[in-house]
Amino acid sequence: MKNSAVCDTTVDLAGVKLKNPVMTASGTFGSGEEYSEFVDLNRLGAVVTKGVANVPWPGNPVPRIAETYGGMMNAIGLQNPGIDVFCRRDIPFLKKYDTKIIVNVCGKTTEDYLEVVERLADEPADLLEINISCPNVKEGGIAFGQDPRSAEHITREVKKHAKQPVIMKLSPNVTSIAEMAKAVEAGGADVISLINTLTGMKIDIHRQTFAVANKTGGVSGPAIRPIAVRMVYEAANAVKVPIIGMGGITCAEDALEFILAGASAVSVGTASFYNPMAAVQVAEGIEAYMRQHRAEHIRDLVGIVK
Amino acid sequence: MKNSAVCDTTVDLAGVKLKNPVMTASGTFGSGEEYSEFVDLNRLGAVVTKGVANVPWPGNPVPRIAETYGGMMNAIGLQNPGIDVFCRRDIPFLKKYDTKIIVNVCGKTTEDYLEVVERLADEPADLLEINISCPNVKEGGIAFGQDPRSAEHITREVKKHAKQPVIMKLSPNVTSIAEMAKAVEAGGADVISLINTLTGMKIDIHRQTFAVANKTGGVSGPAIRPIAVRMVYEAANAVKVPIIGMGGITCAEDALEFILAGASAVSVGTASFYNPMAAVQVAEGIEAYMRQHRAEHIRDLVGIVK
Amino acid sequence: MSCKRKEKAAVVSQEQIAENIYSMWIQTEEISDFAVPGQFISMYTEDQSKLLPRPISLCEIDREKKRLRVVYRVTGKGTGTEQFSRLRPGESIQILGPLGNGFPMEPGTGKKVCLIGGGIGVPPMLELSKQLYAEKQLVMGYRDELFLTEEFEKNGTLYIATEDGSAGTPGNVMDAIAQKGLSPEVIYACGPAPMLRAVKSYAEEKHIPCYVSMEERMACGVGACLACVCRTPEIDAHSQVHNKRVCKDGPVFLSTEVEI
Amino acid sequence: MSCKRKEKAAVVSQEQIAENIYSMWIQTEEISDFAVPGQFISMYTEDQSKLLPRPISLCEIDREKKRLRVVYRVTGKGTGTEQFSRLRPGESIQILGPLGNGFPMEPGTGKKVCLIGGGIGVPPMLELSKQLYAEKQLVMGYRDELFLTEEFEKNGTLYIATEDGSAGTPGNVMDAIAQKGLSPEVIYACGPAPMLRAVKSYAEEKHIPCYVSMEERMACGVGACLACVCRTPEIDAHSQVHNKRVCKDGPVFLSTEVEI
Ligand SMILES: Cc1cc2nc3c(=O)[nH]c(=O)nc-3n(C[C@H](O)[C@H](O)[C@H](O)COP(=O)(O)OP(=O)(O)OC[C@H]3O[C@@H](n4cnc5c(N)ncnc54)[C@H](O)[C@@H]3O)c2cc1C
Ligand SMILES: Cc1cc2nc3c(=O)[nH]c(=O)nc-3n(C[C@H](O)[C@H](O)[C@H](O)COP(=O)(O)OP(=O)(O)OC[C@H]3O[C@@H](n4cnc5c(N)ncnc54)[C@H](O)[C@@H]3O)c2cc1C
Ligand SMILES: Cc1cc2nc3c(=O)[nH]c(=O)nc-3n(C[C@H](O)[C@H](O)[C@H](O)COP(=O)(O)O)c2cc1C
Ligand SMILES: Cc1cc2nc3c(=O)[nH]c(=O)nc-3n(C[C@H](O)[C@H](O)[C@H](O)COP(=O)(O)O)c2cc1C
Ligand code: FES
Ligand code: FES
Repeated sequence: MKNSAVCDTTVDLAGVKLKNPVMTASGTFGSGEEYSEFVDLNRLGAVVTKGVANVPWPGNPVPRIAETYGGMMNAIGLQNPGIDVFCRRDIPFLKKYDTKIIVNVCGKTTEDYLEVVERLADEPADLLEINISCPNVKEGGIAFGQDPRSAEHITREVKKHAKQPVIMKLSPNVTSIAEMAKAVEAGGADVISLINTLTGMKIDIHRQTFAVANKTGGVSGPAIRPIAVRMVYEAANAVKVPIIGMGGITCAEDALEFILAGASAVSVGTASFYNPMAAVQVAEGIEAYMRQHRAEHIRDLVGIVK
Repeated sequence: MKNSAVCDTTVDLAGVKLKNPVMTASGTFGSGEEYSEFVDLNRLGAVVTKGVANVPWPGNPVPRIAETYGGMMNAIGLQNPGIDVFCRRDIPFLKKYDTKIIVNVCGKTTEDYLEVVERLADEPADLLEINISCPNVKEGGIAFGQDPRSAEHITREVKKHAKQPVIMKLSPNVTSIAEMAKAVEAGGADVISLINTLTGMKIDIHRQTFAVANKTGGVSGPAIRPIAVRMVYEAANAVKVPIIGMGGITCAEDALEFILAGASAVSVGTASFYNPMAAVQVAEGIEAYMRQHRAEHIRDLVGIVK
Repeated sequence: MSCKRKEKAAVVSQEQIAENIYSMWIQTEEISDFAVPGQFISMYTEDQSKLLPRPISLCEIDREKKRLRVVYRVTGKGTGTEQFSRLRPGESIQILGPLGNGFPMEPGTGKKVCLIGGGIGVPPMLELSKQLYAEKQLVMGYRDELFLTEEFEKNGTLYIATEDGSAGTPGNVMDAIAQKGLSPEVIYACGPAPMLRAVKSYAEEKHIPCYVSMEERMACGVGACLACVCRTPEIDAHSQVHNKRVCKDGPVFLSTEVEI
Repeated sequence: MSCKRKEKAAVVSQEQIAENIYSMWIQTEEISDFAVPGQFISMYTEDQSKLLPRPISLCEIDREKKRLRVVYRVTGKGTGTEQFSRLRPGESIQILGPLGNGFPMEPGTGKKVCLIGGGIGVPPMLELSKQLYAEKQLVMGYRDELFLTEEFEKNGTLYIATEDGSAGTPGNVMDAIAQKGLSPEVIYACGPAPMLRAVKSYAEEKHIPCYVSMEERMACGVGACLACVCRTPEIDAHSQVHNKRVCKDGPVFLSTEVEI
């Protein structure tokens, strides 16, 4: 009896209906293809692609990553093939699956972002995620994500040009995440996702140098989870738009922390690297929890811990 | 030969000479007494006491702590016996040892801080560490530590009244640590210490409630080390005053990351809880590294990774 | 220097004695030399993601062989206690101890005493029942499955309460005390907060000295971090507020000293 | 669905074969069915603080018994490789594989080929030397202590170089090639960057096809994260920039395709 109830895991994000609240975090799942050898992409609520810019970006020099205690640090620097090849190759690949497509967009200037957004207008992307929080590029990215006014402004611009609903992805490297969430909501964001990585540094004391060539990198993985949960809670209590929570999710229990704190959906990032099945397992585990706690609809769990 | 060179581990912090750069992080070592059963306090550069206020503080309700991945979360809420009992009991205890005494000071208002600082003027405390970064109390604490102007102002006030040199302890929960470091330097800080804990949250999904009664708590331990190293690096490159680095130090290798990044001294916090000998081992390991790398003086290592 | 220390102890035996309840004997270097009933040890996992200790009471102390027995509950999947339960003889475990004050023996010596244990509060009463020289009534409360009852029977008169009524008095320890008409002169108790609350109010009503062993989350286990406090009606001399530290000032308190 | 998978493999044997160099045979379920020389596996520690894989090349592939051999260096104290070296037969290890492209066999088949290995780049040449049907000159460079030389001797003519001059040609693999007057038609090489750089320029000067196995830090091991790129002189079709992924497009590249 305990496990027999029907339960509805569907999530509505700005009118886009996901079969379940679990997606992949941008940059950790390529464009789905590499992991499709391990995971049935049809079982995911959505695939979020690696950030794509108007033109190809070479990214940062190597070493681009380092292991940290209970996590990792990356400074990939948003290497990407540019929007043209992306539309020609990666979107058609994802279209073969019964999952939503969320395209993560990066840029150096507002114009860069707008160019990508416009280019995507006639593509079968379901949602756009605007990355204003990448700590690993000199210009753009985080510069927009650490100042409420810039964040509001770019959101407004993107909204003017976007045909799809817009997710704004926030940086945790701020004094007040609530303020940032309010700013992008004021700018018209349909959905907010957080957190991107926390800026960190690792030093190789034997070689007396930085562990990644970029000096700093973004810390991700289970080590940062408590900070991410706190920020999702604060953001969810500051705005009305739905929140996609992420940061260190490795299993359903972790994901449920975010959901109970106020996230309508979740992303699995770093965990895929050591467990390619992680995202699918999270989706299954959430459903099991719903049955156990007799939650008919996933939204009955969202934000219930106050 | 490799290990025979003499090496000088002494550190000068605003005129106070520590025998080595290793101290205990405030709040993780009581007032030294409890751990004196395990550790020879004479082998530490300094003991930093638990935060003390003008009057006794009861702290927060329990549960006050939770385990997090690779770290912990605490919301002790600065329980302390007040400055009177502290001066009568804890300072005399520490005076028995050949180590420097750093008194960590907390308060709700500027006046609270000043009262404690003045009360300490004639006590044999070597340095004062002003905690403007505790995330676990409603008033005071972090409110001063998240706004550069408030931070500069309270630093200036404390400096006016303090007889001992003043360490300002910064919060990592800010957009720009460099800006905060510059603010307290402008206010007259003699030394800067960082990082205090990162605000986090943990949710007990089975009981559907917060894991600590205060809802949020401060995350510490090895999980946060890369963030701490990055902040120490940024602060060290923004100001001229010496920096005490901390956040997740468990062994000499960890401490050396901070020193190479620019810290003149380091504090061991959470690690003492599972390895009471941690601080002493860090001091020993730093000396071994100095011999191995033929560093005559510890300052030859400070900030050499640029 | 005191008797507390951190040691790597070898596992001598590991046995499951009830559903989710395990009994482990460990070989210490010196910790057992100083340990007394009611004290506990901090047990550490080998899992590098779990850094905090699991405080576990001493169930038996074998000074001669320098061994300690702990009886503990596995609280769930992926927990530290689950990891302990997988340890096999010959493997080792990091422990810190002996910690806390332990039960004061003097008040009960030669008297008619009740030792009351509930659930996972049962184990610490075993070593106390062995060491305390007194007329001992051992009142042990279980949900359903019994454990350690054979050992208790050797050390006093055993009264059992089970919530499901499968053995002894149906109900809790207070029901057993009432049903059996026990009238102790001194009480020692360990168990969940609701049980301790009931025992405390019974004892205070009857003006019986009552020692309770308290539980709270711990980080340091030695009194330094102030994580594990319990409320006290009076201002405490050490803290200067209405708080005592379970790990250092306790875990055993006179019932009138603490709020439960 | 492809042949890559994550498995828990049982350790069959573990042996130290030189200072800090270990050889381990593991029993796979299916990974060995698909593995080819020059591919690698991601090996995971049980240490919950270390989440990234350690990519390790396949040294031998035993399809019949479904076993793989890895030969790896312990790089320091407290490292993941040190943890691997403590695994004992019967224990298990999480692995992901087979990963990467492997050495192309066709170009060398029936030709006079040099297999060049340096340091910890020696092991992957062993399975290649076993499977490649060709006139094989095996040039292996060591700092001082030799390993795997007996195995190599069975699969071709072995030339040794040692930096300390204790065996074979004093110096590096290029010194051995010069001293022995080797003149291969095709080269396969694995080793540290300076060696690969020398081999690459030698091969390009002589217009010999040369396959090099590259190394870079990895997170995913499957081409998704873009951590492990190497520079390419031409724009790469997949990345659209001058980068190829070592884990997916490599680790083996034609020397002219990559900058070293
Ligand atoms: C003084 C004292 C004596 C104890 N004696 C025993 C005993 O003899 N046998 C026994 O089975 N249990 C005993 N407990 C309870 C035992 O400490 C917890 O059940 C255990 O810590 C849970 O750890 P876990 O790995 O199963 O759970 P996890 O959920 O993995 O624990 C996470 C963290 O929370 C802490 N924690 C969780 N539950 C508790 C709790 N109830 N009390 C204190 N900390 C907790 C853990 O120590 C750990 O730091 C005692 C507790 C105290 C304070
Ligand atoms: C395709 C490939 C094949 C390899 N084959 C072998 C082999 O057969 N035998 C062998 O001994 N070594 C091999 N290596 C190198 C091996 O991966 C590293 O020595 C090992 O990862 C170091 O891990 P650690 O636990 O010792 O060090 P740690 O310092 O604990 O490693 C920390 C992190 O850095 C990474 N890392 C450190 N050094 C390297 C490195 N040189 N290359 C890539 N990642 C590194 C680790 O994988 C880990 O994620 C290979 C590397 C690659 C890329
Ligand atoms: C290797 C790597 C690459 C990433 N690339 C991007 C990116 O292109 N765009 C983006 O918005 N976030 C990127 N991120 C951030 C993740 O999407 C995610 O926000 C973050 O890693 C926290 O989640 P996790 O702890 O589950 O990984 C990247 C993260 C990693 C580890
Ligand atoms: C239980 C606990 C109590 C703390 N109390 C204080 C305090 O009273 N004053 C203060 O400035 N910092 C306090 N801190 C912060 C530490 O001093 C230190 O800045 C932080 O824990 C990071 O270092 P760590 O990771 O080594 O623990 C406390 C930390 C912990 C874990
Ligand atoms: S656990 Fe630290 S004071 Fe009790
Ligand atoms: S390791 Fe992720 S792309 Fe190669």
